Amino acid sequence: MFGLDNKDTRMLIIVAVLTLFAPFILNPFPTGSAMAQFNAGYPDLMQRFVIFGIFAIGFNILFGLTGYLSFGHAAFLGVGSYSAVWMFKLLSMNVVPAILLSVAISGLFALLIGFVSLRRSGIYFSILTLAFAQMSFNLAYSVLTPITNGETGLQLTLDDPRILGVSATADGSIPVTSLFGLEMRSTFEMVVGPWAFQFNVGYYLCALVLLAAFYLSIRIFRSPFGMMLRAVKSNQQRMNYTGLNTKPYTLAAFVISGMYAGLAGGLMASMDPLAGAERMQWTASGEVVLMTILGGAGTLIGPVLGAGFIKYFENIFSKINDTVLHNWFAFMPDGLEDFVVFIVHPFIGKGWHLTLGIMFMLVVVFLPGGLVEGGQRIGKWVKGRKNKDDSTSATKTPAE
Amino acid sequence: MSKSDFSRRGVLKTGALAGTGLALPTIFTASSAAAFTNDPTGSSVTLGFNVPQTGPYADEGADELRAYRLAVEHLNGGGDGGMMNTFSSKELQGNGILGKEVKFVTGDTQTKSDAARASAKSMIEKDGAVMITGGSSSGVAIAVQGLCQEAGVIFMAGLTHSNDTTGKDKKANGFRHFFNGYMSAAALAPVLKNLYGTDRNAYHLTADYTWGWTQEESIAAATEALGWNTVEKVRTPLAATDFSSYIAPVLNSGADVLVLNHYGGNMVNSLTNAVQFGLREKVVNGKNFEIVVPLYSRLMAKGAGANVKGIHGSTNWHWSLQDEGSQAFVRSFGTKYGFPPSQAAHTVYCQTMLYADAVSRAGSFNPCAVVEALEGFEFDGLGNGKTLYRAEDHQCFKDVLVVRGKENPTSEFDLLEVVEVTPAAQVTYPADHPMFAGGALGSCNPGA
Amino acid sequence: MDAILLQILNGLDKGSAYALIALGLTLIFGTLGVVNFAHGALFMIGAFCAVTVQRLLSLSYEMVDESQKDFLGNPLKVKTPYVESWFGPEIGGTIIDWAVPIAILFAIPIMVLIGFVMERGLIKHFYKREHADQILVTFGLAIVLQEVIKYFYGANPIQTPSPEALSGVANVGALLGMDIVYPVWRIVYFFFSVAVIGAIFSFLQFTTFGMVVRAGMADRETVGLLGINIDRRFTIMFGIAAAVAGLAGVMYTPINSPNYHMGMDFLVLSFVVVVVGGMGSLPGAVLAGFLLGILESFASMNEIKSILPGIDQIIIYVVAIIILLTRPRGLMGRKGVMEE
Amino acid sequence: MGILEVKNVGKRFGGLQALGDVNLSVKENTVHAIIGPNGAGKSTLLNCLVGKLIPDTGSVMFDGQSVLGRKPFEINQMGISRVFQTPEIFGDLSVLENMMIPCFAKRDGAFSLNAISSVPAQKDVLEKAEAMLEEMNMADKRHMHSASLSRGDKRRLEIGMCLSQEPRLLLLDEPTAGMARADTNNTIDLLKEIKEQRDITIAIIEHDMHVVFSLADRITVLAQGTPLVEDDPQNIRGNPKVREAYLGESA
Repeated sequence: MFGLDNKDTRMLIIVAVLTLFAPFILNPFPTGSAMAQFNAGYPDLMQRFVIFGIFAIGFNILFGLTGYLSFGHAAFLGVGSYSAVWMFKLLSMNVVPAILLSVAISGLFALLIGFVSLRRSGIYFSILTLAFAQMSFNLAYSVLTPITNGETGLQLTLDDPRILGVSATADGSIPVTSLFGLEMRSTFEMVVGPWAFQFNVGYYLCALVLLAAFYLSIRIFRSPFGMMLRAVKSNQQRMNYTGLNTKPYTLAAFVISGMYAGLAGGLMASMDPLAGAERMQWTASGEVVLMTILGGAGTLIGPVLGAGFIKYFENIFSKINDTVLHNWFAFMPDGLEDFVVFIVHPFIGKGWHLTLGIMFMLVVVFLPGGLVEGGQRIGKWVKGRKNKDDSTSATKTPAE
Repeated sequence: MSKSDFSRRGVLKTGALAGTGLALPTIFTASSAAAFTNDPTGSSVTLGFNVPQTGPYADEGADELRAYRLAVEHLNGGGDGGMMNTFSSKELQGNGILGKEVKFVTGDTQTKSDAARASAKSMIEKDGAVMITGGSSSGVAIAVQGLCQEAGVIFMAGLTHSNDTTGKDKKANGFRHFFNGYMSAAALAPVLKNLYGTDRNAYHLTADYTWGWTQEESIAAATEALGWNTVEKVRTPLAATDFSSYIAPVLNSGADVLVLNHYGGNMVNSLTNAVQFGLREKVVNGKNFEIVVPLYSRLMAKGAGANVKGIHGSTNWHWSLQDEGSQAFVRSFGTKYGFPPSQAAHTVYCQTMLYADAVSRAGSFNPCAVVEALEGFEFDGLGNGKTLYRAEDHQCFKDVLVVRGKENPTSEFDLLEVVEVTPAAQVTYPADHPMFAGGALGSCNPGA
Repeated sequence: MDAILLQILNGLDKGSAYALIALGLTLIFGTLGVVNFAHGALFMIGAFCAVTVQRLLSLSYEMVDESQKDFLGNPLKVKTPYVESWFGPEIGGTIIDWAVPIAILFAIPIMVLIGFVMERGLIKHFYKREHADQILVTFGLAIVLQEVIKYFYGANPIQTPSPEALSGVANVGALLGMDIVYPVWRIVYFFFSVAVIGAIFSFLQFTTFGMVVRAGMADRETVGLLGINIDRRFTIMFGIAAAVAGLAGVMYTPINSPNYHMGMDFLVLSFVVVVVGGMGSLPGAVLAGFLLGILESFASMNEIKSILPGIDQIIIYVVAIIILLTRPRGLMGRKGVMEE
Repeated sequence: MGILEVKNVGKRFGGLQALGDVNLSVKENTVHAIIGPNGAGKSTLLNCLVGKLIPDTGSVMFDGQSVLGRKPFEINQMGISRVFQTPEIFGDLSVLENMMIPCFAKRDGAFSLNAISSVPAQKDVLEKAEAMLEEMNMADKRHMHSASLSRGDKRRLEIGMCLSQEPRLLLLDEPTAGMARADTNNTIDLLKEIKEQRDITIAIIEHDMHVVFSLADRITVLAQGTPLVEDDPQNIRGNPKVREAYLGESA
């Protein structure tokens, strides 16, 4: 289907089902129950899941296929966001031109930086991209404030021109982002018993874009171009002596992944029209590296998983405070309760960085293939057991 | 097709009506149930405390959280009531807000505008918070204030000192209790004049981002009005850790006053470096060289240790104040946590009380009603003397403290001493002052 | 003229910190071939060794003094450090005052131990893995280390002053008949760095151990074939590199109050220094450290900033980009190191 | 006029004259071996032919066109394929994929942004690659990870990859270095087969005299950066100068 083989089609369908039913899947616990803390099915976080998924998918096209480790990809996301917000400020609140512009501008920016950085490889390439991104961040935070609004981040105001729209709505507010009138923030609520599920227009736009981006990345992975990129990673010398020019291949991969980052940035600004300079900081670039590796670099679905994982941590784990902990463990005797809270305390709430760092090290050390490898190992283990019990069990290919 | 932008609490009620079991999908209309975002319909109301828990301001964030917990305890009738007893408005009864128990959720801003907005959004969308408060930097405060305006909830700013928060970036749904760069300058100028005279040459080192610029502008304007000459204004990168290369040129610049428009880690390092270079012992033009840190923070001063001795600056509040409100607050905070509160803790405690009081007076959680109740509200007993929440820009006008690093501290908390309490009248500026020009409050947004 | 000399001096002073950190990083890269993103964290831990020593020395017992009141109006608990009660206030006070230099003695074994544990426990499993994996795992380690420090010491900077005798300023221009004052401790730091760098170089140059390590840096396999256990020596080198980073951190504390993220602040910068100097070149790292220190100092002069706004924000990166594009092996790197 | 004409090529590295004044003419459809002791400049010469090095003096013409100043991939696209001393293949890719890449390079040129169509849809390339694997007797290994092949198989694969580009000149850099005798003989047989069945010119740098004399139509002996002598194999065998300079020490 869609020009994909069966395995890829199955994966695309799985991703489609997961994203389209995310409001259900991410809200497994009834509202108001103690476990509701772990629900992630609210619009902002769901949007972040898919937006960072797109970012990581794009990053993976560069890193996973060619092996070039860019430490400056956040710069493209930032540039995309700034472009989109400027579009909202100057043209209209429609997200389509904003997203198109952000993809185009970050593509150009990536072309420029990639052209220079790709003259080197290995760690030199990493340092070059890092240097460019840090320059962008430092300048955006300070001297470029007229364009970026520096520390605060670029945001909409009541006196923006918006030539195809209105500067302010009738009741004196800043208009909201929309897709031809369909407001991004509109949320449809569905209440089933004690559960409440939220269906947000913005989320579904992001989800559809994610599916398109994911589909495109499958096509790229399975195309001759994708094969060439893997060949670049494998042996550049052989590439050169096989009559293939590696430069345009790596540059094309760099620009494509830069455009993915710009797309993510544009979507982010469309969901929440503010572009902060921190989006471009090297630690933000590091974050997408972490996502990709955590999920499994070079695999199709890994980066999406990694992105979801890290964003879940950032948004859910960081909100668990001691009060919440005490509530959870209230059933225990007092002394034990305090002890358990004391033990768990450093790892949750403000300690979420620590937990993330530990998990990350564990993954790099024990699961170089990331969560996908973990899944495959479990799959194999289960299969092995099954085969023991029942030799006729159907073989299931683990999701790549 | 109907929509509701940020309403969850309202939904719950409908959900309950629909009953358990397999209910029909309830598509919800804004007009029928909720008049505003996150209308608390149950027996409790949720507030969102959004403070930096990771990153360089994590300690200030932690102190803010302590104050928030204390405020919630007091609002719900626990503890000794703290400043609720000294507050001039007597609406709060210790039975929650409007009889609803106060609950709270916390989040991590990471001192990044993006992360702060994400955190605030989750509080609004997921936890049903009806008010967001907190923050320890202006960039974050402005970003979250913008978000709250769009979402239709009230934002009670925490520690934010930039003129822009209630200047060009002011919002109808946002309120600031903390003072700002202009007020620092207005409070400091007369003191500086008394101490150092009118014939001075000032050298500014300024953190190169919006807050630094507005403060530099304010201080330069105020000191130039005294007759001081501004020798040089040098911008320093936010990421700088060693300021020696910026301090070194001061030595031979002919300046006799160094103004450090830095905050947080920048302030600690630039001050430490300045003292290292012997600036405090230096004599220029026959006058003792002086250093001024316009925005002081005790938590940060601790990092600079003995280097703060004798150096002047301004602060929003200090625990050594002897008025009834301050004493009550220090007592309940100190008893609970074992050390005195910081100015960040104080301002967020006040903000929580002010919000709760405004809701009680308005009789509604509706943001527009709260805005109306807060606008032009005059109060006393919260540690800063008589205070006005000005309607035009949602800025509090109150006394500003000029403080000095103490020469002989008696304890690790006793780092600053209050030199002067500059009365509110002296730091008040017209709402259309050029330094605050360029934005509009807009109208209050109840969301939904 | 004075201003320029002062900036050169300042550049050397800044550069000495960069050189020390980059030296350790290069030792690790050159010997083990490992790109260590946790090196900044080692620097930070060194700084917190000083904080810990200061705290240990100031451990106090409390006595209630009825005549004074604390902030709640209760009788003040006066703290007296044990060392003061043991050695008398004068000697005790001096011991506390000299906490940072004393911390050097404390930091060396601690840092070497941390280095050993890190190398044996983690890094050694990554010799054969890709550089990307090394970067990632050490980056994860750096996050963990700084979060642990934050958990125990908080996020705010902690002041650790230099001894009274070594604070203040000295007029270094007096010899030249000029008036150039400079903080004493920074001069101490500079000479300390030079001494450490000198010690490392002579160690590598004049001892058998050093010769083997240098040979190993040049050609690990051959040395291994000679039947020399190079791995054990490399472990020791890792310990030494950690100690160098730690010492740089200890001595840095009076210059800037240490905080938990100071390592990350230096991380990117130290990599730029190493790359500019040439991956794997020790003299290159030192040279580049001083060079970048001086360039940074000049870039922060207002005269230069008025021509190129914001240059001080990006100077380090601009230099890195120019060097990498025109001379990828760095100032003094051997050709071919990591060029493919 | 040979297909490859090297005229007066010199190359200096610092104080070392690696190549003095090399003249070489490789005739079309012959196997031309370049031999010489270590340090004679064989590899330098080869690198000058494929664009890795640019000689200081002289000219290198391939089929009437200069190759100097061109990048390796451009020279390859002109019709020169190179086999390395240690097999250079795409270790992370399967054997079939390895074989497809040169076919794509032949069909689409040095760069093609063929990012949407899928690999299996490229029927022509697939067929060609399969056929070449068949020819190399490697069809049964087509789905193997190429890094796990034996050294001999890697060599076969690399040669197959070069052949699938239908080059006019095949350069072999000590193709049997480090190989066991059996693998060496297999490689010799393979090269003989290639020579007989294809319109191809082969230039081979080799240490192993057994290989050289089994294959070469013409031999150039290089010593200290200059050609000592160029002649037919039987004459080389008997040439005392060559014996002295080269064979003597290896015998």
